[in-house]
Amino acid sequence: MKDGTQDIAKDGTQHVATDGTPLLDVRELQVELVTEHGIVRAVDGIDFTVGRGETVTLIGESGCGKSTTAMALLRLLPDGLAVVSGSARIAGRDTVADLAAARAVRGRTVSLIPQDPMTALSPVHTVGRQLGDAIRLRHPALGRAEARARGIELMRQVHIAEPERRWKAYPHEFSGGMLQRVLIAIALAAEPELLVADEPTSALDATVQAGVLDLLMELQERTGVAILMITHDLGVARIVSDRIHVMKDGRFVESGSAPEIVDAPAEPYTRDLLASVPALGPWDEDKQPGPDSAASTPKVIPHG
Amino acid sequence: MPTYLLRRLGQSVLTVFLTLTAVFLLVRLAPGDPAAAYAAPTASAEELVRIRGQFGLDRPLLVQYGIYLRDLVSGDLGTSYSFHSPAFDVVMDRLPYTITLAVSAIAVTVLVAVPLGVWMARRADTRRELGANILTITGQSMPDFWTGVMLLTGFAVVIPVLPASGFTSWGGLVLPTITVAILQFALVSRLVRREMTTALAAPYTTVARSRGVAERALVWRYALGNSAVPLVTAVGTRFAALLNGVVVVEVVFAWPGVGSLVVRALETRDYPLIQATVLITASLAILVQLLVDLLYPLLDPRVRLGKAA
Amino acid sequence: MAEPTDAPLLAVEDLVVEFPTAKGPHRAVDQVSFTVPHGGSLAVVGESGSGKSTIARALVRLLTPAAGRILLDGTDITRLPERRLRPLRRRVQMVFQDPYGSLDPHLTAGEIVGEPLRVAGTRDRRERERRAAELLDRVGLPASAAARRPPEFSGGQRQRIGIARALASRPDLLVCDEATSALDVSVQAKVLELLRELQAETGVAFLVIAHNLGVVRDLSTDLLVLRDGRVVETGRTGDVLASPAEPYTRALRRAAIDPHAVRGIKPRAMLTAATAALSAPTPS
Amino acid sequence: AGPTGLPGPGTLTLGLTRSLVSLDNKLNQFDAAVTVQRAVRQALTTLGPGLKPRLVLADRFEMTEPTAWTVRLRKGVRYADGSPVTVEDVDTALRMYGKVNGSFLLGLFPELPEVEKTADARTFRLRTERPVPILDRLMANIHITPADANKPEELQSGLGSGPYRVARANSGAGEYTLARNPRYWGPKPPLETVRVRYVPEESSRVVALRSGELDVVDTLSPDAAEQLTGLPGVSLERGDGVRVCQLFYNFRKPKNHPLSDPRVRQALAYAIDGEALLRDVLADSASPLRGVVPTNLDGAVETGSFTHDPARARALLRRHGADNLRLTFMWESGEFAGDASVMEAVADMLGDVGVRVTLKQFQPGGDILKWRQGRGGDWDVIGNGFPSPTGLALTCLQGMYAGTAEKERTREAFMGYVFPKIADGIEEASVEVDDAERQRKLAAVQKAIWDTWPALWGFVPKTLLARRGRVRDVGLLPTNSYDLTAVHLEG
Amino acid sequence: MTTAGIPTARTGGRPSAVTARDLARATATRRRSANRVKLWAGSVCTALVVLPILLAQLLPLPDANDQELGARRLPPLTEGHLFGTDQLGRDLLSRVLHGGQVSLTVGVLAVVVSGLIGIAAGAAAGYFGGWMDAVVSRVLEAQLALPLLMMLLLVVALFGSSVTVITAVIAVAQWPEVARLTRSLVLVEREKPYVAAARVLGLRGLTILARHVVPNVVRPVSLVVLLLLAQAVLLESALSYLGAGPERPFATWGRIISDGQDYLTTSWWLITLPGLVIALLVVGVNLLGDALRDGGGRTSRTKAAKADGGTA
Ligand SMILES: Nc1ncnc2c1ncn2[C@@H]1O[C@H](COP(=O)(O)OP(=O)(O)OP(=O)(O)O)[C@@H](O)[C@H]1O
Ligand SMILES: Nc1ncnc2c1ncn2[C@@H]1O[C@H](COP(=O)(O)OP(=O)(O)OP(=O)(O)O)[C@@H](O)[C@H]1O
Ligand SMILES: [Mg+2]
Ligand SMILES: [Mg+2]
Repeated sequence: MKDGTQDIAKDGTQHVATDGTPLLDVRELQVELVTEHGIVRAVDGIDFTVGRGETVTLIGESGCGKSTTAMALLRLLPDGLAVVSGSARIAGRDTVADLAAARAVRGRTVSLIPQDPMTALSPVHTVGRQLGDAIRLRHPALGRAEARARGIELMRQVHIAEPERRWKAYPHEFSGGMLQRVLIAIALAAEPELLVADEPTSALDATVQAGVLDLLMELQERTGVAILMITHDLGVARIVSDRIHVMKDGRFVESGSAPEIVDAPAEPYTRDLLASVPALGPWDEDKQPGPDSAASTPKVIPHG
Repeated sequence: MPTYLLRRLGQSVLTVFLTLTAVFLLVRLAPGDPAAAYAAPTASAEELVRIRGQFGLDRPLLVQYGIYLRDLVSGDLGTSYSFHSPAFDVVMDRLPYTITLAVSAIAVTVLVAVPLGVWMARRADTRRELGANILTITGQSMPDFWTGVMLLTGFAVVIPVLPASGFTSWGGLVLPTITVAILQFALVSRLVRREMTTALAAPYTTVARSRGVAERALVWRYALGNSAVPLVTAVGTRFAALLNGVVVVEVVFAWPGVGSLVVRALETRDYPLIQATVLITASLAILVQLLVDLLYPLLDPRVRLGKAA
Repeated sequence: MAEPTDAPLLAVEDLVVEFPTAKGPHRAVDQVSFTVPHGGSLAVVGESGSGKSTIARALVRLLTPAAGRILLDGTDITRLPERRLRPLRRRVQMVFQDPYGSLDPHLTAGEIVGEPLRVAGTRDRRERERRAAELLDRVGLPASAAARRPPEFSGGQRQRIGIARALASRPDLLVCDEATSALDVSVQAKVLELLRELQAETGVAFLVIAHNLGVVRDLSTDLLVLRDGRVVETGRTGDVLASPAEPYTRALRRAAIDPHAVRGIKPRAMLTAATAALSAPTPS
Repeated sequence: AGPTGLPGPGTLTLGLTRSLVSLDNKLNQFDAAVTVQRAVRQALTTLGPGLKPRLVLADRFEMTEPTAWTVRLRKGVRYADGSPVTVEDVDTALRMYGKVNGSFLLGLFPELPEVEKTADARTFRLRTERPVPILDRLMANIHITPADANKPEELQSGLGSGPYRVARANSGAGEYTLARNPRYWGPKPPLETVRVRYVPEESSRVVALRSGELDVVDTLSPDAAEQLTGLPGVSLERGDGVRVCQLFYNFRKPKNHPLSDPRVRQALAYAIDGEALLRDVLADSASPLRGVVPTNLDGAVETGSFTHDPARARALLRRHGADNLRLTFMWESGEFAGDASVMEAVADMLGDVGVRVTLKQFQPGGDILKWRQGRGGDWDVIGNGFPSPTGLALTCLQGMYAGTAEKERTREAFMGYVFPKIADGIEEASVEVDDAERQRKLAAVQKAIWDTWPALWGFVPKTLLARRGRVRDVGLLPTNSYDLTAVHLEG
Repeated sequence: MTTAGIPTARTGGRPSAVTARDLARATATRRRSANRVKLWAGSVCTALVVLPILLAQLLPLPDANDQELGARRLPPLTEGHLFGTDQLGRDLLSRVLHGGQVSLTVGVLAVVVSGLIGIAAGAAAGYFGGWMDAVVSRVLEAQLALPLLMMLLLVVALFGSSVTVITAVIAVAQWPEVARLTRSLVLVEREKPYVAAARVLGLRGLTILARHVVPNVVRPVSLVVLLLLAQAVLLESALSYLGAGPERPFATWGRIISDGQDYLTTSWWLITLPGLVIALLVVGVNLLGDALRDGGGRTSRTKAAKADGGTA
């Protein structure tokens, strides 16, 4: 789809696409939640941008406001709960100020990959139906059969084996990893320019996590989609991001390129976070020249 | 699945059988004498004895029960004392009315209470929702007799647009239907509200919204689809209960349903008629519940038959 | 308390657990054998669905195995009826994965921790309260915690209550079924620290279940790798992690992303390798 | 029927209070049903205005001997299917009625007559063992049906010789549609169709009448009558009925019980404010009882009346050592209109003279018969209604006061009322062939009964019927029925 | 959760963008105020009915059974009769209040009994499953399949219509509602890890049920039980209507209503006013129940809802 974005520099500092405006431009975003126990400021004035083809990660411990940020961008926080101020321009339209803009970008310019794949799909509708809905929203002219063909193609793209059979399956018949892939397929159905991935792997076990992340990166390579990644796992952040913003209590405490943040954290909070990751210690493959051998193994293998 | 069905059917048949046995015993243990209810108050003791003999009530209880079962197996539900015709026929004369009223009342309930519940879920905690809530509760808590007669007076006398009683035309169905439905509105709309509130707050709704699904589809497809099981359970239970008839409403609207029939049969101690009515309506009600059970897997693919959720 | 004999604290022999499904019985645990010595610690790792929790549940007899034996200090508890099992239950305790669901929300922390004491026959309420306070203190909760109820605690704190409850029975073996996987990294680190201290102090044996290799590293001396209900590899934890012998174990090891080990910008190859190895067909 | 269920111009719609199970009367004791039953099935005679017998299928019905009546069938009478009404049919009908167990009608007959054929095919004699001077009235209750279709049970088929035939019937629901019988032997009835509906709830019947959906509703309660009075388009008909409602004493009390003393029974009666009950509780829908049976019955006489004098009641009770009485009153729901209110009001009145009353209400189908017979439990006063569908004082007296020691052995004497002299008196009157003599004997025995103070209080409910204005000539009889062939519709 | 509940007055000093209007429209505010309204309205409605009933003897009212045939069926607000008089000239308000004592007693007792039976049967069925569940479920099914009123009439016919029997009969009519709900809640509850934890500790089944499971379901169940109170009163009126009410001249609400039915079109107050009193009580109790439920325990409610569907 977006060919022009393929030329993104691998240099993490460059975050502006060739046309000069970032895809996502967040300024002074502040989210206040009106709860029963008073007003909670979940996001406290953050600024960041995501350029085309870039991966930007928000990292921080549970409850620091990562998901709230993502939801606020898409105006998905219930009106009765959140008061959002500041601005968030997606492809030039401010979704904070303009509900219509938010509606227009949802499912078209931006897609969300939700935090918990197990609860993100309606349990009483088939996967095919939910994927088909997403496709037909993007391409209203498509008939049922065409949408199905396209959906099956998408499922194949996210490495779901036997997509024809699975089209009629219900979410509970899938494993967590597969569901996450379905959700990615649904997100891709929108042919988005920006993917908001809210902890796409924390509900999954480590082995499945690798597959999902791999898939996301593969997609980015192929389509040049920009990704706003949200995670509390430094390992994940390190491996997929161009830039990382470390979040604490609704504010950024540290921002920088992925290697900077992980290899040389400046803030004690970041260092704490890093220290909490249980060390695995060295192993025999560390001594080897690198994972080149692994990279040569066939990439597309049915998983799940 | 077939084994499950067979087992459920077997259990249901057993339930009907035990139910019937209980009724058989209870009506005979309760004070009152079918012969006395049948005969004129001036009837002589001798005559009463003859009548009891004619009804077969002079035999030991166990023998009566045996005969009853034997006849039952051969499809004979006995002859009604007061109608002097096969009890089965008497019930069948009335059953269509009961089913008509039950179906239409449930249909109206669903058509009104579901949208109302959805509306309440979306307007949760507003003053208007509170108003609707109070209104439905009040409707439910006024005696049904009162509701019926008020509707009658309103729509058959003050603004005479509907017939007052009986089922002489389809218009005659309107008022009894509304009266029965009013009793269910509060319950069903509150259930829908509760379910919809949960479903609308569920992650899959938010996620669906995030991919641009229209609000209307969110509500009617996603949220309602996920509320189907409890809704169908509640509606199915109500429907099953309505198949026993709604005595007061039947009386008020001169609706010849089985509810007033069974009460009348009790007043005349018409044992065969009581037993036939119970057998037929209980079988129907149990069948409805079985169907509802069988429906679950279609409404929610996670439910597997024979497994408690 | 049974005195150490030559027999291990726990011996599992050819354990088989099956679940009935629509398509016939599903064998979730298949011929698994292992032992845990007194004061020892064994970790069971494997990907999701490999049968780890099933083993744990069989050990505490929340499930009855289809075949095989579970010997606790030489006593076969595999098929003991609940009545005979009850006196032995206190010796094997469990810390559950879900810190939110595993505590009865309507009891106070003090009552929860005191419950095993009641089971053990401590009739005196004051005595129970005193012991509960001790235990809560031991797991690092303030004295005021005893009167509060679970919903008022954070996940990490709740997991501590769960640990205190398990300890109250003075168990010989503590089964930790993913006791920290619901917690975020910083909290997880603290709970792991607590478990380590407890073992050092009380000498309780551990059976640690995890899918995160990092978690087991400090907590166990021995490691057992499970795949599709079968044991793939066993050995000393350090050895297995440092040089896994089996391809599957290698793949697991590779899938664990260690931020310290990542080099370069977006090294996708690291992920690809892990994915590929794990998806290889199961030897069956 | 239109959308609002309004009947068409040629259709009369009746709303009955009770479900009509069949159009036969072998067991049915429900008076208003007679209207419909007789439109389909006819008897030899019927009771006309003034409760006088009138000829129907017979054109001659005469007592030719003390124990035999000569009857001749009207020429050309036939059933709806065209077949003629024969003597054989009458004979079979009598035998079939005789075989019914527990029939109320049978109880009215001292004995069933035998049919004795004569040379003339249309003429026969009804012969009895002992004189039955009222046979012409009694025979009004025997419906004649083709012999081979007759059975000793209520007939479900609707074949009869009446002006109407059954076009549609749902006996389970109590709904019938009657159409004109094209072969009717008599003059063509004015109504095209008669629809019979079962509307059990009074408020609904009233609403349906007001909305024009029902044309006639019978057996109204006082309150409903009050409501309908003065409404445009609705007219009320009322008249004295043939039913007597009494608060009857229990005559099975031990000798030393205060209620065994007629003076105590009389004293209690002074406590009852009958006027207030009639005016306020029964809303003028009943007349005071001035005898031991309704005084409009043939042969009934006024024997006295109930007076209200609480002070006297109190004094008398004290004098006869019956102060601080505790009485149990029982009745069956629906025994008479306003039953519960009457009983509650009476209890209150007795309370005012120091008598404490416990009320015991029975449900239909319940055990009241057992209690009445003294097998259920102890009671003192029963609220009871007793009808006289023959319009004769005699049958009423026989039913209530003719208890004998022999009958009482099986507890069949009415409330244990056994006074041999009275029973003999009634018996004598019943076989008295001479009219004047019979009336004299009846009067004497009624006086004697009154002096035993059998009831605490009594009244005669009026027959009450409401009709739409377009319905004309509903000649409501004291028996609470009317002749459908006389009714016609206007406009 | 470490930062849960960041207070408004957090340091950093960025101005809050929450306007008064936002605050007023916020779900939390609305829920709180709706709850307050429900609590108030509920208490007022309930008190309006319950207090006068409790104080009936102390209020300056004519005796409930004092007849005055001359002053029958007076409309409300005449001759010092606030609610008017009934068909025998008795003061309707006094009858409603005194009758309320019996009706409320019957209602409360019936509801307590049905609650106890329902919770015990439902909990046992849900927790132990197997034949216990089969039996309870079939009984529930059977009771739904039987004509309720006929069965009640039969039982009353069998045992007489004393207040005790009426109470028992209503309890029997109502326990299925409680049992069904309890069962479905327990089915969810017993799968929760804390139940497994209790088993691992060595508690016996009954202890777990009584100490852990039942206390956790009793709250949502008790709310339903609360709502049944109103139904019990109406059921008593249905029984009275069919003539199986408590013995006369006891003035229960059911009796008043059923006696008033004959006069509905001429003397509307005889049945409308007692009906409204019942409605007021029902609305009050419902609102109170809503307010109490919304005050907490929301999670158990949503889960219960799901379980309800899957199993009932
Ligand atoms: N519906 C809500 N009501 C009240 N507070 C909320 C609500 N949703 C979020 N919060 C609060 O907002 C803050 C940020 O929550 P958020 O979900 O964005 O955290 P997060 O960083 O995504 O955490 P996690 O890693 O657990 O997903 C938290 O303090 C949380 O308690
Ligand atoms: N109650 C059950 N009924 C049927 N199958 C079950 C049941 N519980 C577990 N299984 C199956 O048994 C296998 C092992 O499950 P188990 O929960 O032990 O895995 P696990 O290793 O603990 O996974 P996780 O890391 O996800 O907790 C899985 O395939 C699972 O689907
Ligand atoms: Mg989050
Ligand atoms: Mg597990």
